[in-house]
Amino acid sequence: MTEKIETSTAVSEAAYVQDYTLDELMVATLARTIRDGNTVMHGVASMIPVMAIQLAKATHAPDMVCVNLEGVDFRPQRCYLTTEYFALGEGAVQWMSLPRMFEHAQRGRINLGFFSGAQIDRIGNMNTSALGDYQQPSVRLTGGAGQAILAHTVGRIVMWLPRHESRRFPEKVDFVTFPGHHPNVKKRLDKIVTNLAVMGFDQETGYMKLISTHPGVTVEQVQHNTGFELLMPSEVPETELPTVEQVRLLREKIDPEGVRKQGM
Amino acid sequence: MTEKIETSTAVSEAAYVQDYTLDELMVATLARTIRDGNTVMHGVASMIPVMAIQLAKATHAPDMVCVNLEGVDFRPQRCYLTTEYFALGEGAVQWMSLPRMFEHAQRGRINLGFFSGAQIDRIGNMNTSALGDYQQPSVRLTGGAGQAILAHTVGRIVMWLPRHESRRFPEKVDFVTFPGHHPNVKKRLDKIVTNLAVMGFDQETGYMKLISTHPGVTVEQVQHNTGFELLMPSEVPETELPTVEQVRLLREKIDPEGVRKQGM
Amino acid sequence: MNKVLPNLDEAAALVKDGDTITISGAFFEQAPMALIRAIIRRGVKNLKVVVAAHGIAVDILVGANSVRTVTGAYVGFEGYGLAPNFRRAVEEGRLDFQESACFAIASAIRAGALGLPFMPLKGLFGSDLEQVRTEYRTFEWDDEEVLLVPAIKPDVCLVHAHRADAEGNVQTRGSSWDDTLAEAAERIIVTVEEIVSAEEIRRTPEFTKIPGFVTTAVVEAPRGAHPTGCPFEYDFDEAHIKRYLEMGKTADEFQNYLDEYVYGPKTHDDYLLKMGLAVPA
Amino acid sequence: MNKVLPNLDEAAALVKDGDTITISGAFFEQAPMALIRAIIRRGVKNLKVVVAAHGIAVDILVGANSVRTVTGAYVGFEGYGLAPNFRRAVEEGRLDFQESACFAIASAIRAGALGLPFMPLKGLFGSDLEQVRTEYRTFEWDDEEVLLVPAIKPDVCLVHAHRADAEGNVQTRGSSWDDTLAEAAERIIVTVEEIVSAEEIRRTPEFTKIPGFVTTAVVEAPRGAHPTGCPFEYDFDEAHIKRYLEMGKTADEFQNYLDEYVYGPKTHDDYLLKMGLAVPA
Repeated sequence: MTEKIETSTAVSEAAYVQDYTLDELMVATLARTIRDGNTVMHGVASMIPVMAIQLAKATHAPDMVCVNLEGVDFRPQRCYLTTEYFALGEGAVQWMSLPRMFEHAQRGRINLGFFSGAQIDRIGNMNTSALGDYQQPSVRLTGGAGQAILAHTVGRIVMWLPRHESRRFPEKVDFVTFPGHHPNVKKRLDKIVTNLAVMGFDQETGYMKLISTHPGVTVEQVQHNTGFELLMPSEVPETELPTVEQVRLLREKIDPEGVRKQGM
Repeated sequence: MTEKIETSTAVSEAAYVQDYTLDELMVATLARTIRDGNTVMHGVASMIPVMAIQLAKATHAPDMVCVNLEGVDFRPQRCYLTTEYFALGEGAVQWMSLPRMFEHAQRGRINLGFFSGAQIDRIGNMNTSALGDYQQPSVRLTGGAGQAILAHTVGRIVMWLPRHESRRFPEKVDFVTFPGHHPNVKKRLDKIVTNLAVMGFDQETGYMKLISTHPGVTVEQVQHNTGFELLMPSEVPETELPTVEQVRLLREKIDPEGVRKQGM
Repeated sequence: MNKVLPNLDEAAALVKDGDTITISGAFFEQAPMALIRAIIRRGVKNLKVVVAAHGIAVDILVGANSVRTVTGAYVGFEGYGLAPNFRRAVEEGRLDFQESACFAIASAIRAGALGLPFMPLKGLFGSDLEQVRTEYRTFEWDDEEVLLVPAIKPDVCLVHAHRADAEGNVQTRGSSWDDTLAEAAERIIVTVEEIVSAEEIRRTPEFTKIPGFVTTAVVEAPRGAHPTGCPFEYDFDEAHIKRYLEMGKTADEFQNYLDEYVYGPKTHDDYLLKMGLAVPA
Repeated sequence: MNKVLPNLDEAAALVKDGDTITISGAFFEQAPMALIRAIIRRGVKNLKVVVAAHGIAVDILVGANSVRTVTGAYVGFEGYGLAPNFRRAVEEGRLDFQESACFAIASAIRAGALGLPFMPLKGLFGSDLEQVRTEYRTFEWDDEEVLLVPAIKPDVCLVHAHRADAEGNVQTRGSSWDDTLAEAAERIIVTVEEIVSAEEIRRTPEFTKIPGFVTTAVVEAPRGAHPTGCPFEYDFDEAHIKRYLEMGKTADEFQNYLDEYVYGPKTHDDYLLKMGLAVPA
């Protein structure tokens, strides 16, 4: 199955909202990376992408289907601080399982996946394993779940990191849990959405490049909070704002309890 | 899971029946190869073993479980000339599927399987593929379904052949669909039940040996209808007769329509 | 995304000459027979049919000269007899039968469904099938010998199922490995007894076998498995199977079968009417 | 064959020092917590725990010094934080964590369930996990590189499920790969919310995940997943999870947790009473 060509955003005429919060901007920006018709997956502990998926489905991507560890095309009743939980299979058209989701990805049927990590470097390697020496870590993190495999099997990869700080964007990650530099992975890496900016990767060098800065954030601020030199286009636009409709859906329908703030 | 030790038949005190038919003797004899607690499978077009399984479950092996392509521990309402059919999954505790049944066997959880063929030779090779030259056969048979694999993965193998004739018992089969000579298979081969006799295999040589002749059948008749020399024990007993209870169950409960006669 | 096609002809048009196809069901159940009749009517040729064990679904395609090769482990009618067109075509050297064992074929299709180049399995050793299937490789892992069977990724998978919604979420009851068959293939064409609402599917996710993102097209075809049965819905038509086998005895007589039951009724509705199976309007 | 054991202590006695174990469920659902508490009470040591992704089920065993190695891909509490005992044990060099990726572990267990010595998969290349998991082998098939992961055949699989009959036919609702986990293992111990009649199981074969011929023992343990949830039956206990994480912050304080919630209540009934969860008599 070939992916649809990315269409110009359906909200270009819509009224943008000014009183959004940063988590809402991140959710809306991630939602826009989803193309209608995509089959999409998310990892564990992925509250922000789970909301972005619901938001995309409710707006510009009604034919998008999410496949997660619990089910296909879920309709959860509320948001949780866990994203591997049966409630995320509520209303699904089919129950899923951990191996089955990976098998669909390995067969090439998952077009887009959302991943995060504690560190990311200039070639897109991510670390979710351990800080410091791997054998004697200063912080033993959770581990990357399926990242090291899905990096090779999911069609397009969007990363989300709620804390854009230079220690989290080092020249080189302490441990490569998610491989960003591997030839098979490079062309899959699409965007990185943080609390400051949207970045991508130069397809020639594989190096991270700035795409847009969030409203009120300067290019210098982004570079200052990044531990390596970002590739800079000649002009850096501002990240598209959330629309009135996006924010309304998030606040009223998808996440009235405001779990998104804890998901950051 | 270790198999239970074969117990002395529970029907030794029971009254045997005299007015049985040959199909009933075959079903009863096959039923007696099933040990209580066994997990048992059968192939396609296996009407006689399917009845033997039901008969064993209703008599000496209540804790036997049959796993077939349709379900686990079925309770069919009637007998069919097909044994891969949803009606053989009726009343099952779980639905099965073709790959899943083979996987259980490969994991070593199927203790006993029933197989048949158009030809069988002295080392237990069976042919269900083609008569004559394989590339230009005089008769293209059905093929052996899963035999070539299950020969290696099912714990114990009982063969059933309703027509004991020398052309069906050649020195060497035209094509080895089911391997009887392979080192992994030899020790799995248990019994062969035909319309004339019960045979087994000598564990040293792998050659077929006579175990018992059916009532009214002489050793000479069996040898005459076998295309190679059978190993002969010094004494050949008569095959145990069906009991009154076995025949009653077959006629009244399991197969009142008499499908067993067409299954031969 | 709406996956519903209005009729079997449009579904059959998704099958091209020379395609590798797999087929749901077994001898007497859940074979997509209405779709297969539509494919034969379109005159599709040179199909490469891959099945573990099947009966009429393969035999009728062979008898209609739609098939170049069959890969399979059992083609027959169980207690009813051998497959007449299949055996005739093999015996006359007109059909290339790539014989294997059920689980080897299922494993090859599983590899296709998993996006892997091969699957390992135990068995086949000592059988002459090992000599015939030269594409299988033996492999040693520590001291254990296994067989590696290369993946099969069919162009098309034909499925008959109980029901689906418009988005192609397909449900079945009973035993089946339609999920694996479907996931291995590039184009998945599903006929169903009934198209139901998405809400109905969401009420019973435990029955969903093929999710919509895998399915290519869905067509409603009540009694679409006839003369095979549909698990827990209707039985196979034993009288018709016997008639098929009788008329299959010679190639000439089988042409009459095709004329009467395949080419004669131009649509599935015509077929149902002819067979006295039409659902009352 | 009757597989029912009268209580969790007899079930826990099937787990031996040094066993390799797998555990059903995930972070906040379907973890066999009542059984795990019984295992801890028995003082079982040196377990080798194999999980894809888990939380409290692994962390509590580590905190109770019952574990020698953990093989896993994610141990944590998602949005609630890191796994306190697990991270402390790794950071202090007391626990051997064999880190991998979910699907690699699931594939190793799948190989065990299939009776195969290994499974192939795509991925891991370019990750430092490839360097750490030296038992994985790369393999070329034609021009395609795959990873071969050796089979894992656990001694024991611990499962919590919705219901079972006395013969050990186990049913669940929702997502799970308990079938694979169970089939890979030698001994399969299942706790269920409710033991039901065989007739009830036969009415709903679509929910049966583990057949009786695979199951070793069944124990009825209502609310046996607490403080995790049971899909579509009851939610996880968020307040208790937070208390667990709070008391897990230091090793000393965690000892108080164990005293209060694991060693204190001598039986599952005592635990339910203490937690205000006892089913009315």
